[in-house]
Amino acid sequence: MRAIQYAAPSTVEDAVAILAEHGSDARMLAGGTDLIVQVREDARDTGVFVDAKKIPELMDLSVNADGSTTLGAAVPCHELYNNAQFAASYPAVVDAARIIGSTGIQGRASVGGNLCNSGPAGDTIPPLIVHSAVCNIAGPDGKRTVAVEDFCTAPGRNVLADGELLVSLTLPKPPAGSGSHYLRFIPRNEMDIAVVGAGASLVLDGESITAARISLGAVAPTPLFVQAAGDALIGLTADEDSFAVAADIARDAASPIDDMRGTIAHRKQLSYVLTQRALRGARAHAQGGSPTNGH
Amino acid sequence: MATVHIPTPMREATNGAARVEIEGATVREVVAGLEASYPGLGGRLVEDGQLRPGLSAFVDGANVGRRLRTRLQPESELFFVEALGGG
Amino acid sequence: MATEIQSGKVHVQTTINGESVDFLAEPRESLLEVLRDNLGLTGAKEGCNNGNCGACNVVMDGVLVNSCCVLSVEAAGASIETIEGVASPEGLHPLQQSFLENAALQCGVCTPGFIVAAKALLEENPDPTEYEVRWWLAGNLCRCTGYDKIVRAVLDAAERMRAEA
Amino acid sequence: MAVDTRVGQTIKHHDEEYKVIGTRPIRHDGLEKVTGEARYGSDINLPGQLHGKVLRSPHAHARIVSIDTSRAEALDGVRAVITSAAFPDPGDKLTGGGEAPGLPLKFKSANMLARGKVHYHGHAIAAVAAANPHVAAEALKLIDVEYEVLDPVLEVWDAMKSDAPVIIEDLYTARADGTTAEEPSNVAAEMLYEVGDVDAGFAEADLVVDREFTFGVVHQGYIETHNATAHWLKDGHLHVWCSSQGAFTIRQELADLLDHPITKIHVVPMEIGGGFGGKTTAYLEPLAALLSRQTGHPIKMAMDRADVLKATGPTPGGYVRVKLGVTNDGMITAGYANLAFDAGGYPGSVVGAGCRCVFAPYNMPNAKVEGFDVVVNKPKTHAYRAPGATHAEFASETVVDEICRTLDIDPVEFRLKNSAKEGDWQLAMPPYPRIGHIECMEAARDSAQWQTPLETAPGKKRGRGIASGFWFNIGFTSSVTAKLNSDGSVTLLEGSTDIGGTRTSIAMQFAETLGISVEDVDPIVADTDSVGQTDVTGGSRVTFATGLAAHNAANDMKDQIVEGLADLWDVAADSISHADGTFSANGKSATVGEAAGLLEEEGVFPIGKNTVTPTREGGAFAVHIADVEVDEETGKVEVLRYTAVQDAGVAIYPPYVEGQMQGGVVQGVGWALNEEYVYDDDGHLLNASLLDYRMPTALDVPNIETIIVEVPNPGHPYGVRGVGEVPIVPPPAAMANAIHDATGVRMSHLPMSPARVQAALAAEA
Repeated sequence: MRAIQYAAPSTVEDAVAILAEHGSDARMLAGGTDLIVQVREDARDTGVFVDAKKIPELMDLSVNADGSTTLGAAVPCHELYNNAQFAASYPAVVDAARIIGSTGIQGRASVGGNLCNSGPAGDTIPPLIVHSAVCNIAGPDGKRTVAVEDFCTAPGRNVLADGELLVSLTLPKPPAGSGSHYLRFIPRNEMDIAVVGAGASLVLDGESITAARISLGAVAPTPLFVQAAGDALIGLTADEDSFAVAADIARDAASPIDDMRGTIAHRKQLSYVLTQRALRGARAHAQGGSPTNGH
Repeated sequence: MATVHIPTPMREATNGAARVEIEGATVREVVAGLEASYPGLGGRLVEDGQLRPGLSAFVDGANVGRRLRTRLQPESELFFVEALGGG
Repeated sequence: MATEIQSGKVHVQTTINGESVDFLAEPRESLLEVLRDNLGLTGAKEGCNNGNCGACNVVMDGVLVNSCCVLSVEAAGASIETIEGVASPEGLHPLQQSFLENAALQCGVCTPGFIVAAKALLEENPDPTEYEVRWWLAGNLCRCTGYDKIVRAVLDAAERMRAEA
Repeated sequence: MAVDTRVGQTIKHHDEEYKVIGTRPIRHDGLEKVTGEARYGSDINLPGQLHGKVLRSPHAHARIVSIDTSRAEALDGVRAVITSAAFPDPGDKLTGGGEAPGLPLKFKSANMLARGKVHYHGHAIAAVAAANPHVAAEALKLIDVEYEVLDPVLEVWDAMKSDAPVIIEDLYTARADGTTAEEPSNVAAEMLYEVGDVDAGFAEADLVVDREFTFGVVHQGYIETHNATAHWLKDGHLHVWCSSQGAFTIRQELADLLDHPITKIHVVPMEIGGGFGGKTTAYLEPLAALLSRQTGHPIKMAMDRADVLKATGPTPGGYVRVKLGVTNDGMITAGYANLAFDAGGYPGSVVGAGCRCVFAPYNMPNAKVEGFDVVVNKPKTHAYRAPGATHAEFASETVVDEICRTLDIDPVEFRLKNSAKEGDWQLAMPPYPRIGHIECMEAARDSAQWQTPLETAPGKKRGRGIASGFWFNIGFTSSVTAKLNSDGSVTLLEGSTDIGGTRTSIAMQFAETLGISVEDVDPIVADTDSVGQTDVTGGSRVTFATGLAAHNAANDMKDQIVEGLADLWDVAADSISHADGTFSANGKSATVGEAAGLLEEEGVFPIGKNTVTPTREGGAFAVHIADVEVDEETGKVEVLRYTAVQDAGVAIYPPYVEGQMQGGVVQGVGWALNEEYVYDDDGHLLNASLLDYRMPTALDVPNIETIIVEVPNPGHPYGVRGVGEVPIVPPPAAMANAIHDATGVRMSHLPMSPARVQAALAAEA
């Protein structure tokens, strides 16, 4: 590994100052499970590691007065599924947190880190999108917010400018009657990168769908928000026929590539199948059950 | 007389015979006998007085490796087989 | 106050297996490298160096981590438990005893990681199902045993520990 | 209460009762391994040690135009840089010893550091010694190599074409008849095995099934990466500490490659973190030695995982065709097979063994098998657990299943009817000695899994498959030296690297023979200066051959004790009897421990020793049953239940026989479903990590039920057969047959990955 510098600021301001000073040579270090490995394997050239974990805002996990939740960018995955309130409100995010890497990875890896890594297959990104999460960004010019679906711009790239960091995510309070689910297809049952990932959220009024969001991972250069698939469900009954309609739209929206992890044909098929399964899971949640995170 | 089983690819030298009877008290003597009866055949089995690298001799079911001095019984059956490794 | 940017050799104070430990390390050195090469704690192994095999598992501030994915400097102020701290002066941990009795190791190179990971599991969930054991240990690769005897050993140890508790 | 590890049954076909053999002691090296104290190769650090790293080729096939190491040498902390020029000229010498003696040494030498040309992505180019691993890694980036990139040839079917680029310009096919081709090509060797009259056999057949199969490259996947530490002393003595399946093999290779006297080479086997055939040859040891000679310091080297996957010896991909003829009542009349395997960048694949295993479970009156060893631009392939047999028997056992389906014959009945048995001809080999395929098949038929109908589930595609497997057992040479201590305990020195508990299985045979408890034996894996010649740990040979040496050494010790007691008791040696560890004569008696005390006073310290090259190996059969569920929508295959049956001859150390079976099954399941090297068109290996080279996790497999069948090997005093390798052979075929049972689709490529299964299902629909 190349020689690096390390800093552990205790305030967002200090972090911004260091990031601004070192420009593209500096990156925030949250769980490190991507960043350390990427620099070690020459997949990223970062000279200054700015540890996020001493900054209170980045380690914050709390419910706000309006019922929304603030998720600090460096909160590790294992804290999410051990937090009953968070798990009940944002099941799709927890579905993802439970399947990223191994138990040991989940002890360090964070949702914010996964988002900033901006991989097309990042497991937490479709769940954040279906929960309409918003990124809270701080930088030399102050703060700004960006919807998660607009955050990633290309594989490994995002809207963060030099000097900016992701402080936290705001997840709106889920409406009554809502449910969500995320699942991915991997050849093994754990320890893999999604060949395709699918997240769905539903808001039900009885059997009728009043709102829906669907997002796919690993089928485009960035995690894909398939707005049309969710919109098509509004007003329909939450049943297999409706889910098939959404799944068709999701499959058409997917524009995957052939790579070592999957083929175009398989990924198209999986986009359809996983959308259906994500919707079934979301329905189960909305109806008070819990979906099987089947593999 | 020992019975020698001739590997298929080498049967051209024995006019197609799959088995031949050769006199010899040791594997080495049988190989010499083979060469005498079927010129050129011995040379495919033995190089510089040693069994060719990668070959093993089996005498009456026992893998005697490259030990050409192995003694034979009058009714012995002799095979030449590629040596194996393993994981 | 501006934050110090550390480079070169950094002095790190930490706690390992209950004892206060100081070491000097470059920020690029991983916790795994420091444990093995600076501190002589070679029980944690490098199998992949990217978080995919679990052979380097240690517990850091109560959380199971892959020490190959932790920078040495991040250990400052932390409390770290390694395989070397699992047995007590009185004897082996029930998991270690169970691994021996259940023949749950072959080459043994993944064994420290499995035991550290399984100990973290049983501290969180003293009565896991077979599925929960397999799920928790999915990040620990073993190429020799086919996992069967490892899973049985963990369940066996859990039972013993519950009986003793 | 402890969980009973005796999950499986043992079915004995013999009447022997043993005191130690067949018991389940705690392994001697277990404590160190559960506490993290065991010392593996990378766990040692020597005073003054430097660290070595290897520069590897970014191209699959290229000519090296120039290498400039000057910038790397100038980097602070760098102490030496070597290229292939550091190796002596191998000339026309052949390799000695080891697993595949007789190959040109120049190939092995060029595989250590590329000589003029790179043959695969990851081929070693240069090595650096530096103050720490990070500086060494930085130095690699400062080595300037100019390449002339050439077209790669990646698959055997392309490499065998007459217009294929020839990778090794002076490689002439070694033909099966002992002659050599006149034009160079990528085919290093051809082989031909034949028994009976194949044409006549096929003419008698009512049904002929002829199928082709292809295979991806797979890796052994041991968790410990390769490592070596070397110290070249100024007087020429070379000390090497390494992780190898054979310390003596490494010594021989170092002597060959470095042209250095074997007496000056001392190899210390460290604990080894898995091997499975992949650690039977040197990669880093010669480099560490040369860097040490150049710097005067000990050099420690360790591969990272990407190095391991790119540049060690995976097992071949390739092609197998199997054609079987049968009568309508299910008797095999003839078989033909054609196998072409990747040798990788240099000659020497495991195709010969594959040829000889392809029809091994069956009595084949007429069979013909052709094999081709083909050089391609991939890493030099190597043995992996029953090398070649898994490919070969995946093909033949799939064809057998198809025949059973077509003729509507029960697959167990078919196999019993056609099973090879004692006295049947083996392909190009002497007739089978006593073997246990029938006994294994009967045990499988009677197993809980086979007797329990597959549970159906609505909307789920489930199926059951069965397959046989065979693998040889090799003898080679093993040595044991055992010292009787004055308290009656025994220090046992043996030379076999212990990968899976063999220290104990060897000690158990010693203890059984001498009549002492296994806890009184302290087995030690000794270095090359401390024990007699011992060949590689491989070919399922250690418990068989080194165990035989231990048995013989115990008898040698027994004879010495008897001689000593005869002197002491003033009786004739032949009047002293030995039973249950007690020597008696004329009303006097002494246990081994008492005898040791008595003899100590006389100044007698017996040392039992033996070096043995066994000649009657015990090949082993296995029969496996797999139940699977196929997700039709995704193509993913889940293993629901699995039973492995295997003839162990006699299971010396049953928990570790079961462990070998279970571990082999899971490796086989990984091979069946997901493991493969993924290359791009330019020959770059894309998935050189444990993230993307997908080995099974604990969550991917169920418990593996085991049934040990004991049909003793007549060639061993305790009936031992090799057990380590054959359990990897049946899983892919058993899984493929189960997938067919579930879906009606026949898979013809390994691995049967979700994308492939889904595509096959879509094509069928």
